[in-house]
Amino acid sequence: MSVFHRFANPNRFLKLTNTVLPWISGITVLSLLAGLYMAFFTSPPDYQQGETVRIMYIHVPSAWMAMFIYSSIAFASVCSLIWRHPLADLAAKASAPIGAGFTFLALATGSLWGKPMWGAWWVWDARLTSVLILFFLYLGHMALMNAFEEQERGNRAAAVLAIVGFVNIPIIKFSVDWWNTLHQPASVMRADGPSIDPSMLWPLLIMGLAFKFFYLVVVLIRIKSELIEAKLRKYRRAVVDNA
Amino acid sequence: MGLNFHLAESSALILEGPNGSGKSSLIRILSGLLRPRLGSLIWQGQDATKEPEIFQEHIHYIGHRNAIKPVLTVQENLTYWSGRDKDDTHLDMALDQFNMLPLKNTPANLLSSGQSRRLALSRLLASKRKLWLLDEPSVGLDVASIKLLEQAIAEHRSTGGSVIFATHSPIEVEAPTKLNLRDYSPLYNRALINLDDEEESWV
Amino acid sequence: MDQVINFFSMGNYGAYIWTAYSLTAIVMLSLLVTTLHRLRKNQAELEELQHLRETAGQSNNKEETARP
Amino acid sequence: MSAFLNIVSKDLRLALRQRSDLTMAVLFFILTAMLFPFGLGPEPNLLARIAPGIIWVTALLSVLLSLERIFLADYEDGSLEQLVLSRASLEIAILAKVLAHWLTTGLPLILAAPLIALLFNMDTEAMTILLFAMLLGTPSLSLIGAIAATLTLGARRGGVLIPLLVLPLYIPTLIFGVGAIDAAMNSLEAGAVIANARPHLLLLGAILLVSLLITPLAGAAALKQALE
Repeated sequence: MSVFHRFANPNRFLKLTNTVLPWISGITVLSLLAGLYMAFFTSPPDYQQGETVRIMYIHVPSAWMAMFIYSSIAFASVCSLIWRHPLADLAAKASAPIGAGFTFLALATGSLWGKPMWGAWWVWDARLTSVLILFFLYLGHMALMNAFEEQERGNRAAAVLAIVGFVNIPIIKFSVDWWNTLHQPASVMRADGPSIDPSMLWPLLIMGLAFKFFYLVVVLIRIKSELIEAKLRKYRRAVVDNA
Repeated sequence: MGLNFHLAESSALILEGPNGSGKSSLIRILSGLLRPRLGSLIWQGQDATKEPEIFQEHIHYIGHRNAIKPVLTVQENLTYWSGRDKDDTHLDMALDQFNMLPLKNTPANLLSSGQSRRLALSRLLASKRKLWLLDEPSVGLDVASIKLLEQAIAEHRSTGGSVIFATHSPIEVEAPTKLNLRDYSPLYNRALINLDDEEESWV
Repeated sequence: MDQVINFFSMGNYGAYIWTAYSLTAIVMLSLLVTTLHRLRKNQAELEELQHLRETAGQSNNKEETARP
Repeated sequence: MSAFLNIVSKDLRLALRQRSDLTMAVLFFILTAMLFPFGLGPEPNLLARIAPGIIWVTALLSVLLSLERIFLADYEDGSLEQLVLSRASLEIAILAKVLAHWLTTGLPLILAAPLIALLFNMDTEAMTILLFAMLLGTPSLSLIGAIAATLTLGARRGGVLIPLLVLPLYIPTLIFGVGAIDAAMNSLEAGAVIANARPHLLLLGAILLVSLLITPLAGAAALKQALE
């Protein structure tokens, strides 16, 4: 365990972060620009849904990120509880608000897409409900993490919650297959290959890439910030102890 | 770093030190409630740092709080944690040792703080464990009751048991080992602060 | 000109599409901005403290000066 | 096994001595449900139509009110430390405490449910399904709630946090609990009642099994870290 700790020591982590940050920021900006261009200019309107299909290029990546970030938090939580690696706690703590943001976006853009297509802002079907639950899980995770005097206790409690809440992820993923719902079934990530035209698939994938790198950029900056805060706390405590 | 001790059968270890020096934390680590950040616990030659269950059935821990349910009677409170039958004579003997037998059927919410502490201590005798871990056992006890506690400790040691306790007020025991945590705490020992700073630590 | 108007009206679904995109922009930008803002603040505070520590170390009077 | 029964009997005895705890949840359940006819008007068909939802939602809120007491008192008076150190495995101890909680909260709610069903004009068949659904569903509510109760021990504003953590996780139980009764009420032939409600009841059973598996593990992890 101590080898593991020494390998991922905070200074080395900071150094690594500082070298990769400019690169991944560049990728984020480029892929975002390319994705937006393709979403608006090269991809055709859908034969059924018309221009509204362009909401898909932000709605679907947001939903991917909502699940991806939650899964990452759950994975980090397992690492945190088993190996007690502080980086895992920091990563979980830094990820939660970003995940909550993307979940909110998935719900909001979905609603804006649903109104013209289904004629309703919201329907209580399995997919929408389970994503709404995911949003509340994020909020609960964040609240629990900050509810304790000692940060470490908050981390542990939130980690347990994240793992318990993970049962929701497969429910979200398969809700469209298990129940007959208004929401359309998966068209990209399916076992027999994507069922969507390349002219729409490419902008979607590139936007997905952009969102993922955006998450990476923000989460790394947040972890960096958390590390500095930990250092500040330590200094302040040393002052109290010396007094 | 630094702190290292072992305890033989029939011995007594007294933890001393000013407020905040880590007496309670050390006792909680020894009981397995708290996981140490560094270092290890060895129980009869077995490394028990990760699996405190190995030795937890041989210890009895009494912390600051008495784990007494106010709506239950003295006897019911004792019976529950001893794992014995409520008619077991051991229970009466345990209560008698701490002069609680007359209060046997009193609801615990009527007890004074000293009486509650004595009830918590009588659990030591009811459950017969090898090692007692006592955190400030004498809080709230009058002089006579401290004498009763000293007697109980002496008897426990005469049958091969050991005891570790943290205290601020004097508790007389025969041939104790004493450990003053002032020297090992970064709060009171400036040298340790600098050491800690040089190490690259996360939190 | 017509092309531009056509583009923004998005087959009369412009209101939905542009709201969705601007909402996304707002959320992502505010995530980024708050994150950067916090980093700057923490970095400044850390530098200040480290500076204080160094001067305190020189004057051998940690308790007095290190208090923020 | 003896440790399990020991904990259950102690918690039951504690609940019986403090009778207010025992009656509070049921009273809350009945009183809240009785508010709806005042708010929605006394039209019998409407009431019968919305009865399943009202009974489930109010039952869920009543359980929510009582969750904090499963572990908080034990945490505050030091009993929890003794429980962790005692010979019994922590997972078993948690299941025992949850069972005691269900016996003092879920079971009284089930017993009170027919009364409310009568007041809301539910027919007997739907009522039978309601009882089955509650029998399968309320233990899950206690189990899932126990996780939140252990997680919030020692937290600032723990009582406010519990609903935030627990309500999202209660939604599936609510959906299938209400779904079972709705399916029963909507079936046209008398013989189809059970068949229609079956899938919902099976899903409630699945939720119960999953929470039976998760609660001891998550609860034990949470309790250990709460005492550090």
